[in-house]
Order: sequence, then structure tokens, then C-alpha cells
Amino acid sequence: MLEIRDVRVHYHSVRGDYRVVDGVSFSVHPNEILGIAGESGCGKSTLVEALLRLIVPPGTVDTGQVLAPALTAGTSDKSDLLSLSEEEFRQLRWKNISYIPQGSMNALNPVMKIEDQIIDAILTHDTITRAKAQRRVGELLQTVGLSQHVAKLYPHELSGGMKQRVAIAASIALQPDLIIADEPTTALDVTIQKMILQTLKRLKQALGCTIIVVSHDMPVHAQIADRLVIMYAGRVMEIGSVYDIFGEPLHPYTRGLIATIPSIAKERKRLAGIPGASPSPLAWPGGCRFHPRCSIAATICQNEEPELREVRPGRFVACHLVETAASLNA
Amino acid sequence: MRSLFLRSRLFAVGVLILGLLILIALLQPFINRLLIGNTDPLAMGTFDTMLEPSREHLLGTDKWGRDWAALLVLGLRYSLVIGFLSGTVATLISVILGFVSGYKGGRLDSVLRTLTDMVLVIPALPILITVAAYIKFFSIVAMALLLALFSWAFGMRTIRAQVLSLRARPYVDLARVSNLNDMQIIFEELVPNLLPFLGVALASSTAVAILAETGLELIGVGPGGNIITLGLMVNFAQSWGSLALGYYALLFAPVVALILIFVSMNLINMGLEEVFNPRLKRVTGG
Amino acid sequence: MKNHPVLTYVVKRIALYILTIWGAFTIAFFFFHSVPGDPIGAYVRSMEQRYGQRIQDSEQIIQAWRKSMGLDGPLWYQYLQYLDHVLLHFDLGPSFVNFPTPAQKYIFEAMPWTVGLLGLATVISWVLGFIFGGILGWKRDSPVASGVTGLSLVFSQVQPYFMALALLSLFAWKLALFPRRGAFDPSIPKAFTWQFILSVIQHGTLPALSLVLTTAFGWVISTRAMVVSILGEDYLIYAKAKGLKGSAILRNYVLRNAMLPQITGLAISLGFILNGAILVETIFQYPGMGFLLTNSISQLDYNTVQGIMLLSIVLVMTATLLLDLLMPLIDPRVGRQGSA
Amino acid sequence: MPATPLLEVDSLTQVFAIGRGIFGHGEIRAVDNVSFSLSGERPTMLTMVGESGSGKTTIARCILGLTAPTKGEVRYRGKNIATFSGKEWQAYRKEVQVVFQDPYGTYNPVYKIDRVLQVPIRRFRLARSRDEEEEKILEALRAVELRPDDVLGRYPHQLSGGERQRIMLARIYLMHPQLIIADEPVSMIDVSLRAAFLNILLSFEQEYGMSCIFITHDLAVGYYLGGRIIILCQGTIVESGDMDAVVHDPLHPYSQALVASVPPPDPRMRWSDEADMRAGELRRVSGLAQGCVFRDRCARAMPRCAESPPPMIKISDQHEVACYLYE
Repeated sequence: MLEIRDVRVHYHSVRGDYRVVDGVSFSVHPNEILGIAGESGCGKSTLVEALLRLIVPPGTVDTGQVLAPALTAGTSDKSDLLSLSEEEFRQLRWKNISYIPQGSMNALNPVMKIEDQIIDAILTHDTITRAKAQRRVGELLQTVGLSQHVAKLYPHELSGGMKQRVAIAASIALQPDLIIADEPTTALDVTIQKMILQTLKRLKQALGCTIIVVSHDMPVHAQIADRLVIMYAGRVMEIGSVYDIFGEPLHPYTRGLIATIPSIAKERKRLAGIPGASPSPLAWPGGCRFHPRCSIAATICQNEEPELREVRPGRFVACHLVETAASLNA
Repeated sequence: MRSLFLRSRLFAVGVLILGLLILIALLQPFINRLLIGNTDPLAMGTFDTMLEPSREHLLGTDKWGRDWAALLVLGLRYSLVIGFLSGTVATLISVILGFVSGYKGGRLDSVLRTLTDMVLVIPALPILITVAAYIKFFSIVAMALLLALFSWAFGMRTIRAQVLSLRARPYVDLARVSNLNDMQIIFEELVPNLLPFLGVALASSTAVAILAETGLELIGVGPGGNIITLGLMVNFAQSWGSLALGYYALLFAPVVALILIFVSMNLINMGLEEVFNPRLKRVTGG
Repeated sequence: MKNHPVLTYVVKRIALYILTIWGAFTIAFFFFHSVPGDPIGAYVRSMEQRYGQRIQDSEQIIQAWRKSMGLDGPLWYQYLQYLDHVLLHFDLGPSFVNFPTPAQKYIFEAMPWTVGLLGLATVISWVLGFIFGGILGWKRDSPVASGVTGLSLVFSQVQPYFMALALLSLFAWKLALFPRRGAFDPSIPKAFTWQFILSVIQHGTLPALSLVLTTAFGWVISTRAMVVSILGEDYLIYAKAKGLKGSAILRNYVLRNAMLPQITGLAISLGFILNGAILVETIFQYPGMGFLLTNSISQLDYNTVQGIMLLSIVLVMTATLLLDLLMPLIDPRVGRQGSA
Repeated sequence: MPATPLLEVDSLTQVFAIGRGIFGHGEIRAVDNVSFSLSGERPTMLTMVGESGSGKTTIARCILGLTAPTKGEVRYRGKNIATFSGKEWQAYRKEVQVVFQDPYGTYNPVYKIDRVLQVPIRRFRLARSRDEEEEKILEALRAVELRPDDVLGRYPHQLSGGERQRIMLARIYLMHPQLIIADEPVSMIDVSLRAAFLNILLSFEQEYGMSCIFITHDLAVGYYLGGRIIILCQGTIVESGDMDAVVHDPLHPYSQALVASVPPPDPRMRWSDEADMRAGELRRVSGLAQGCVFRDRCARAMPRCAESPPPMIKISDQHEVACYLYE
């Protein structure tokens, strides 16, 4: 469905270039929920912003291709989303690729009614009457569990959870093929988070679309993702099905990440952290970017950056010492 | 402070222009000696009247035989003195009221806020004109204080808003929990973060003061006494019909000087606003 | 019981309006009475100078006047007199110059001209500034935009008075395209004839232009800054992600959100615009309140001066009130903040 | 007579008026009649769990004396803190300390981070000389596993969120307080750095006998710390007791929804039940607080629930719940 090849996004500033996304490649399969996990500063949000072409100066997408023949079939012969003209890509927006903003963002226009903010997206891409669009909005709000009268309200009259459900309703207004949700449940209460994640799962089955979910919260991925991409310091560390990643993590960073998740299961094991702090995009560490914090780092890790290798079909990892790491899991 | 110049071009240009003007004002005695030896620029009849700009008189001379360039430097000096004197007093008032209202809050805050909105909305010039007409003669200091009474409202709103936002910051709570009393919290925690906004308050109230002073001069109710300000020079130039008679230098010199003052103040304001206004920072990739 | 939030907002605003006017009048009153110098005495002395001889028992005359204008007795008594005269009956006392006609007659005659000139100029300059500022902010990357911004920054600092001088000398004196003074051609009868209106427009162009050209640039700068800060907002990124056309984003998202702060800005700057108008009217001898003010000052006609000052406060306050009442229509959050 | 408790919060209520002015009325009861106490004998770890708007931060601020409650009082060692004199406040500040939520906001950007450690030493006169001060700071940094030369002399923006929160712990170590109030200290720092913070907090309790009130919206983090738990909903305590008892056998419908909503970090154990759609609908109606706050979201609400707020019912000495179902 989507082939991301060597995408780099750099932010130029007085103090030098922030290489936030530094050569990321992976593919997205049709009709799946792909989770992108990683801590803050690993570049996951910037990556999806690049996919949505929302990067504004001083940030620039320096290299990379995003091949999506299925999406661009209608509007242009080129299949690389990044090379489309602004107008060509604008026609794809929301019809083929839609976006769910972060839970904490005030993404809704404060001076417009909720219904007008969904209708303007519909009417830009679809030639139906305003009355029909209004009915469509009513249906959309229903599917996310909101009552009709919400359409007439203004954003400041809604709670955080309700605003996020409006965003989800808007994102499926034109039945897009790909929905990108950037930290959809951050800053929302856990009871509301459960409802929103279940709504997303239900909509994916109903619409048969692909959803990319970006989140730093591993348990969220455990609940809804089919496949998982682990990112660290602007690059991909590991890719695999969610069962492989949680069951048998290969990369030391992934294992460390899973070990930090507190759970309310019966036995209470000592929580492990990952020493050190995440490096700065101004100067990524040499060799493997995780080696300063890696418990099994060897000299090779310090000077040679590991390639993302496919150790098993659909199972990728970027680590020189995969064998020793695997033995630790046993 | 140094990083401020790097981070905002507007601020740097503004300070540069203002700095130049202040420098000229400070060096007035030397420049005066350079231009017309040590004669008093205000003394009438020292030169021929209405001379065209020439090498000896860079901007020509006025109707009463005074060198216009020397007068310009003296006028600049007086205007800046009145402006900054009034600006400082106004900023002082706005800081005190801004702190009391922002930090204490409650009933006092709403009273002060209504008072500020009132003074802000009242058109200052008519009142100033009426008062100036009442008392025929008053000194520059009186004029500056008078102007300050009307130009503190702007600064008050900025500072009060800033104090309110700073007061909610966790490090103020941390200070309170570490047993710092109100005074220490204000001076050690709040004031250092407020300095840029004091700059904005000073710049805007000075500009407002000079604007009002020029207005008064133009109507001929400026401060009495043997002084000259840029506003007074514009008034003279206009009353001599310099435009109609083609003596452009007489009018344009003080006008350009005034515009430079206002532009530099505005640039400083916009520069500080750009650097210290969190929302703006995101856009300019700060 | 769902209290009607917007109604609360309106009632609160009107209450504030009345309170502010009363407050402003009180401030003005105490301001004058605390300032040294006695207006009537000054007027009598100036008459003596003008006609070169001493007026006998001028003391009694001054006392009599003071009494008739409620300027004697304890301060609080004067204050009540003042409020009774000015606020309740709009009686500003006789004008010194053309005694005994009350001062307000002249003021009310002059008011329509100032309100017309000022109102029109302010609205035009605000709208122009808002649109151009919006565009400049929207296209802020292009070199042209930054050039124009720099230019408008400098122009915004040129005070209306200077612009008036330039326009007067260029168009009125040099090219004689426009009349040099006054608001209409005295030879044409004052009636709603097309000819009279044409003459009013002709006379009014230069003063209006000098106000518009300067204040408009001020709005360009402030709107541009507001638009630039809105461009960083999350809902802008979301709008772009929705694939809306640029023009739709500019209209419904950027300008609509920029409108409220700009209208608040307008309300605050009304005082300043009035200052500019006073000076412009003086130059063009435009028979508005500003010109009357400068004349009555030179003739020491204090009642008229004080009357104009009080009336200009009321004018500015009324305009601010109208703007405040306009706000709930523009921004749904205003007034409904309480019920969030 | 049992020893006087270290801290007692007695029917604490905080009401915020909204929409002031002639017609504006209506109020939000951020905290509604909350009472609990901490024993003085042995250090306890008390976790307060609640969603946003449940009043947990307001309670913390009342305990710290940063805001005065509308009703009710906070008693420390039996004495109401509202009646404290200057000297009593000084002692109280030394014995009750805080870690705030926002690692970026707790440091004044104008100063180096060393000041955060120097101020308490100077204000509470913990060191007699400059080098004793230096020595104490180094000791405190070691206690929180931070290398002094990585940290001292730096400005706040040069340090990660995790490091900054641990410096806050170092500050607490300096003062050896009786009670730490931690207001969501780990919610804004990276997951990999959370464990270090939580483990240090646990060591403070075990090794230095400091009690702690840990405030969080994340039940899993609370569960990790163990000790006692209080579950807050819309400003009232709905359930409290021993952590394991409450988490593994939640009685109050809200606690059950809360426990059921914590996403288990294992793809094999996915949610089977459907979330209650009305969960997000609850917006505080500013009417009187009669009846249970959870009634319009509760599947098993009874008419009684709307009449008067349910009292706290003792199920066992380790478990209490405020719900008519258990009367």
C-alpha cells in the first residue's frame, strides 16, 4: 500500500542541522493497523508529518520517496507522494489520506461550528449538496458515539475526549484509504482512551482502510496494532508483528522499552529503565545510535551503523549482535 | 542580552537606530561646537535668516537667524529627555500597578483593571491640551509627568498579563514551598523574567509620550521656557509656511527625526514581542 | 435555568460603559481642579491685555462668573454641580468668546463633521489594513512581502499630522487639485443637493486621506503580526491536512481568527485616532471638533475646550461600546466563556 | 488513643465559581468532602489515582498550603495548617516537600539548576559553610544516581526531563522531609527514565522513612509503587484501601471501569469487553452535588444514587468503597 524509502527530514537552525528523521525505510501493508513506537524525540511524529507533507520551514524533507501507486492512481501518473505538485497532493488530502491530530492539540477551529469544520472538508473534495453533507456529518458523529446536537456546538464547549472523537469522525468523512493518527490518545483519560482505540479498530474493519498509529505508549500498540515499527534517534531499529515484538524482541532497545512498562498483573517485578538519555538530533552518536545506552554494546557497535536486515520474512532488525540479544530472551 | 541581538533582527535594527539618536543627543555640546562654535543655538539673529542649506549651515537657517542643524540636535535632545523621563515614570507606575494587580489578584485586581481600561480608552490629547491651556507656563519635568499620567496604561496591561502568566509557573510554587516570602519571589523569580517586557513598556510609553508632546507643540501649548523640541520645530516650520515657500529642510529635518524615533521604538517592541512571545516563537522556528 | 450568557455579556458591557464615562468625567474634573491656575481669571487678564486697560472691580466679575458656572463653594459641591450640569442636562456653561450662547451649541455643530471624517477614515483604514495585513502575513515568505512590510512599518510611524502637511502642500498648494481649507464651498447652499455633497467630498478627501494613509499602515503591521502567530496554530495545520484550498483557509481560518484581536486593538486605539484627527482638522481648518478645540484654546474659551474634551471621551467610549457589542457575533467564545 | 496521625485531611472541599457577574452563577466542585489520613508510626506510600478534573492536584495544593480550601481543613501532627504561625510554616515546609509535574516549568529558566539545590540549603540553614553546602549537594546527587559534572553548572534547557525530575528528588533528599507530595512526577518524562525515578522514590520510603502521596492518572504506575490507594472521581473518594486488594478486586463501578481500561501490555491479552460509550460524556453539571457523582455513567445506578452521596462503607480494614451496592 505504501513504500517509504530513505526519508530524511532536517530542521536548519542557527546552531546547525537537527537531523530529526535520518534515513527511514519500511512498507505499510493494505488494511492493517501499523504502530510506530518510540520515545519523544525519536522522529516518529516528524516522519508522519513528512508523509502528510505538513513540514514547514525551517524543516525540509531532504531526501526520500513515498511510493503509493494505489493512492495516486486517480490523480497523477507519478506514484511518489513527495514528488507530486502541491495541487496534486491537495486533491489526495482527506479523500485518500486523512489525519487524526494529537489528543492534546486544539486542532479544531475555535470560531467555527463543529459541523462546518467537517462539511468544508467534504465539500472541497466531493460535489454533494450542503444538506446532504450535513446529514453525512450527523451519521459520522453517530458512529463515534456523539449525539446530533454536538454538530451545532463550538470547540470550546466540548471536553477533550469529545473533541478527539469529532476528529475521528472527520477523518473518515470521505472514506480515505489511509488514516494517520499521531498520538491520538495522549492527554486523554484512560477510560476515554479505551473507547477511542476501540472506535479506531471498529472503523478499520468497517472501512477496510489502513491506519498508521504513532504512540510512545507501548500498551496502546499492544492493544490495537497488527505490526509495529520501533524507532530511535531518527532511524528504524526493529519491525515485526506485534506478537513477535512483544513476545520475542530482538533489538536491545525494544527489549529495554518493553521492560519499562509497569503492568497491573499479579506479580510485581522490579521495573528496569534504560540508562542515559536520548541523544540530541544535532549530533547523533557514531556507529549504532543506541550503543551509548546499550547493555551488550561491542566495539563494532561504536563505529559501524548496522543496516536494517530481514532476519525472517517480515521481521527486520538493525543490530550487529542479534544472536546474543536473542539468547537473552530465552 | 547578547543572544537577543542574534535572535531578532528587528530588535537589533531598532536598538541600532535608537542608540545612534541617543548618541547624537548626548554629544550635543560637541556637535554644537562643530557646527556653530560655542554660540547658543537658541540665540536669535546670530546668522542671516532663511538661508538655503549650505556647507556652513547643513540645514540652512530659520526665520530668526538660527542654525537649523544645531537646533535639530538640541531639539532631539529635549524630545528624548521628555520622552524617556515620562516613559520611565509611566513604566514605574505600570510596573507597580501591574505587579500589585497581577500578583495579588482578587478585588484589587478588578478595580485596577477597570481603572486601566478607563485611562486606556480616554483620548489623552484633548485632556492634555485643556490642562496645558490652563497653566500657561510649566517646565519640561511637569510636562513629562503630565504625559506619564496618560501613557502608563499600555505598559500596565502587558506587565499584568505577564505577571499573571509567570505567577502560574511551577517554579513560583516551588519558591513558595522553599519558604521564600512574597518580596523574594517577586524580585528573585519574577523580575528577571520580566525584564524584556519592561523594555516593551518603556519603549511604548516613551513613544506615546513623545507623540503627545509633539501634538501639544503643534497646537502651540507646549512647555514654556527657553527650550526647543522637535515638535516645536515642526510647529515653527509650519507656521513660517516653509513648505509653500520651498524651505523643505526646515520641515523635513524634525519630521524625519521624529519618524526615526517612532520607527526604532516600534522595531524594539516587535523584536522583543517576537522573541518572548511563546506562540510566535513556534512559527519563527526559534 | 440556562442564563443567556450573551445577554449577561451585553448587560455587563453597558454597565461598564456607564461606569467608565462617569469615571472619566470624574478623573477629568479632579484633574482640572487640582491643577493650579484659574481659567476665568486668566481670561479676564487676557482681555485686559488685549484692550490695554484695567477692568474695574474685575474681582467681582470673576466671582459672579464663577458662581454662575458652579465653580465656587466646596469641591464636592462643585462636583455635584458639575455632574448635574454636564451629565444630566448636557449644559456645558456659556462659551466665553460668544457669550451667552451655551458652549454645546458650537460643539454639536462641529461634531457631525468630526464623526463623519473620523468614522469613515477609521473604518476604511481598518478594513484596508486588515486585508493587506492578512495577505502580507499569509505570503510572508516572499521577498516582496517582507519589503512591503518594512515599508509599511516606516509609513505607519508617519503621524497623520505630517502626512496632512505633505498632502496639503503637494495637492492643495502645488497642484491645486483640492481645496485648501474648510469642509464645503460656502457659496453652495447647505442642502442635500448633489452639488453640496460633491463639494463636501472634495473638501474632505485630503483630510480623510491623511488619516487613512497613516493609520492603515498601522493596521497592516498589527494584522500581519497576528496572522503570522495564527499560522503557527494547530488548527491551521489541521486545515491544511484537510486539503482545503488556500483561499478557504485564509478566509475561514486565518482572517476570522485574526478579527477579534484586531477589533479589540481598534477599540483601544480610538483614542489615538482622535488625537490625530484634532491635528489634521487644524491644518485643513476642517470645521470639526478638533479645529474648534484649537481655536477655543487660543481664545482661552475654557467651557468650549472642556466641553469638547468631555464629548470626545463620550464619543470614544460609545465607539468602544459598539465594538464590544459586535464581538460576540465574530467570536463565539466571547460572553460564553462562563459556561465552558 | 492511637498516635496522632502525621497528616489528616478532613472533609476538604474546594469550589470554583464560574461566570461571575450579575447573571453568572453556577460553580464547579473541584474537591467535594474528601477525608483521609496518613499514620505517623511508619512511612506509607499512598497513591491517589484519578482522571483529569478529579481534583487530585487541588488536594495536593491544599495540603501544601498553596491554595486555601473553601471548606474543611488539613491537619499536620494534629494542628490545622491554616492556623500555623510563621515559624510553624517554616518547620512544615521542611517536613513536607513536593515534586511537581512539569519538569520544564519547575526550573526558572534564568538561573542554573544549581540554585534549585542551593535555595533549600540556605533557606533552611542545612549547611554552615560553603563547602559543607557543596558536600551536601554532591551527596544528594549521588543518592539519585546523577554524576555531578554531568549536571552542575548547566541551565535547565540543557538537561533532559528525566534528569530534571531526579534533581528534584535530590532537592528532597537534602531536606529529609517526613512527607513527599509527588504530583504526577513521571507523566511528562520518557518511559525509559521513569523507572529510575520510581525506584529512587521507593528507596526514599524504605531507607529514609519518608512517606509519600503519589498522584497519578496512570493506575499501572501507582500499582508498581504498592502501599495504599485512593481512587478519586470528580472530586470525591469512591474507593480506598490496600493497593493489591483494590486493584485486583475493584468494587466501585468507576474503579472497575478504570482497571478495565488500563491497556495490558501484551497483545495476547486484548480487551474483550466494549468500553462504555458514555464514558466521555460526563461534563460537570454545576448543579448541587446531591447523589453519587458517577451515577449518570454507571450501568448499575439506582434511584437512591441520585438522592444523596453514598457514605464510605468498610468492606474490610484494607478496603472501603462509597457505593450503595455494598450497603
